[in-house]
Amino acid sequence: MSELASPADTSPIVAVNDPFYARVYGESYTKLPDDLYIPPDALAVILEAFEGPLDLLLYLIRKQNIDILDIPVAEITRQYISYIELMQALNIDLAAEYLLMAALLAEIKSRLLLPKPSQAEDDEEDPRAELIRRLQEYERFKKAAEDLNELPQEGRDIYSAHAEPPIRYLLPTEPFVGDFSLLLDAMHDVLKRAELQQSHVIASEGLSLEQRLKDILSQVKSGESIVFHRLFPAHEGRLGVVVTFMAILELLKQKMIEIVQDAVFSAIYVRQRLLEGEA
Amino acid sequence: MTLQTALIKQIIEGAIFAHSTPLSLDDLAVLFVEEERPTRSQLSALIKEIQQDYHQRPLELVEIASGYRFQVRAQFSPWISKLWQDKPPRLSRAMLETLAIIAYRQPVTRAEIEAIRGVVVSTQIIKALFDRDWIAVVGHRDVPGRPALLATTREFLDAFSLKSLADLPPLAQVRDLGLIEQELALRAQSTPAQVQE
Amino acid sequence: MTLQTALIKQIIEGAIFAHSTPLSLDDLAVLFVEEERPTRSQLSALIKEIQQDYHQRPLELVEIASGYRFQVRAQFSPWISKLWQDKPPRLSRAMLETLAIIAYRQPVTRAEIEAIRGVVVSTQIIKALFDRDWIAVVGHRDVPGRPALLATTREFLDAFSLKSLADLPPLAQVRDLGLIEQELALRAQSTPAQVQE
Repeated sequence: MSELASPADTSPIVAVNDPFYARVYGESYTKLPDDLYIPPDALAVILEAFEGPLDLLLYLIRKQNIDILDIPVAEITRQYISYIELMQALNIDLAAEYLLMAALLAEIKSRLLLPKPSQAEDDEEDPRAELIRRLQEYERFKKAAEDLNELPQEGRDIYSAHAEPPIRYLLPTEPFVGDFSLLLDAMHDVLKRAELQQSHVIASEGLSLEQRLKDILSQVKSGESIVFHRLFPAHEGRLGVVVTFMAILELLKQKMIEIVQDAVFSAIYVRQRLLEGEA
Repeated sequence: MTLQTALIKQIIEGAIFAHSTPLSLDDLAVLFVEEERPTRSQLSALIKEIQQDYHQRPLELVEIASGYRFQVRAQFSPWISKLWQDKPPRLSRAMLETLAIIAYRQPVTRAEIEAIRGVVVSTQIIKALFDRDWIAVVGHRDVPGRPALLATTREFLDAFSLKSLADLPPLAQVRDLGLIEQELALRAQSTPAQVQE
Repeated sequence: MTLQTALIKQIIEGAIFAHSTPLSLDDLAVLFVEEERPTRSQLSALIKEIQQDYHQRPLELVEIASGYRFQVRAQFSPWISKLWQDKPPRLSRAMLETLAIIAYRQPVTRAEIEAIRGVVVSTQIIKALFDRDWIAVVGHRDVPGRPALLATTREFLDAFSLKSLADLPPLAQVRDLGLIEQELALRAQSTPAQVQE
């Protein structure tokens, strides 16, 4: 992200939003005074405040408050080259583009100084035209970049509003057949309750697994879902619980019933398992 | 307090919506310069008002361990969950069991967790729980080896929308650990998870 | 449509709040099974209602390129921004200029960007724009080297609260080059001394 931070942020030399001038310690800075010692680093900062030779040229033109179309090529070239020379004198590593531009300006200047062939004038393009075209084009996007920066930016000017997603439920009727530990855990609780009911236990006899299988099946036959705990008659005590539980496991194994739950922490239901195609 | 109460209320409502994690009363207070700063009781009263304002809406302003956040009411889950078609992988069962034991039995040592689960608790599971900031070492059991005592954190409470450990379903009522796991697994889906084991 | 309109409205409101990125009408439609699915115009109407409902609140439901999102109204930004210690990094001029050229001239190659800016476009800038998902490669120019054609993304529009590229601020007009030359010729005739030293 270092390239995002403007070098001007960390320096007394500030490239003001208005790109046509720079400020040094608050003073408008439009040329390099001979009597002022400027540390090389500071000049590098000035240079970095320009986005390239076109930007520097625009700055020089705008500084003099002249129309791009009226570029006084000779004067601008002189200023431009004096900037470049100073940078070089200070050993600032100039991007090659700056030197290319200096060469181009020198060429334009020399062509403009040549006497014009009076008749062939219409054929030959003004040597400034291409440069003006590029300057104009660059200036458009320079402005567009400023406009873009004015738009409300998410995270800078705009904060989006969010809420935590809802707590998720199980999909209704998603069977957890096969999750035996779930049932085993549930059993613990059932057994605990059965123990609390011990005093009510009467002599239990004739609790057969077969009978219990049939009982459970008949309870769910109608297609009704039966709350898991309801299948355990409290009065039967521990043995009844065990028999019922074994019957449930057996029916699960035979795929005669399934265990479902509509929502977390809601009751567990036992219901008849429909055959394929019946659903 | 020079700001109008109505403005303060709007600011705190906007702030809770804008921030990605819950905001406490203290977090809210620092949004205001000192001379404009509402007191905690003023903030609390405004929060109550906002909670009222959202009474008819599909979201609610809830308080959890680390502060206040807006949350979409659970009854809309069947539709809204479809936004996340590619469900992040579930937390592994082993991880959830371990977490459930720590939550209900804290502080516990790893050996104690292993005794309850009946299997060795893998280092990855413990590490994954630490990585998520769901558990922390809160001390050491004064036995040979001085094993670390593990407990759950505020982040754990936040992740599972609990205000405090007291809000965990009481173990007596909980039919089983499995259900807790189901619950935990479902809630944790909203946080991207990598499956351990 | 068997669901009550009120319920559908609550579901879409909750969904927009719950999702981390904006939701389009199509995104919202798929939350409902086919027989319950509202039409796009029904959804639009409900969104208008929700926008009305939030009239008095510090939030607004806005439409941007990739859909609808809630955002805190801009007038509360001075307070809300205090939630974050670190201000978001300023976009550099180089990055903004590069982005502007891509936005207005898309699709463009890197060489074309460099031609306009008059300097080499650093790899870091291009990478930073990719990292933010603001630009993407949409093809290759059929010239030697087959350079990548860059264009802006929906995320770019979202980040700048734009609905479409048409909402970009208009690009300044350039005076036609033919006219420029004529003008230059005219001026050269009227002020021939200007170019002399």
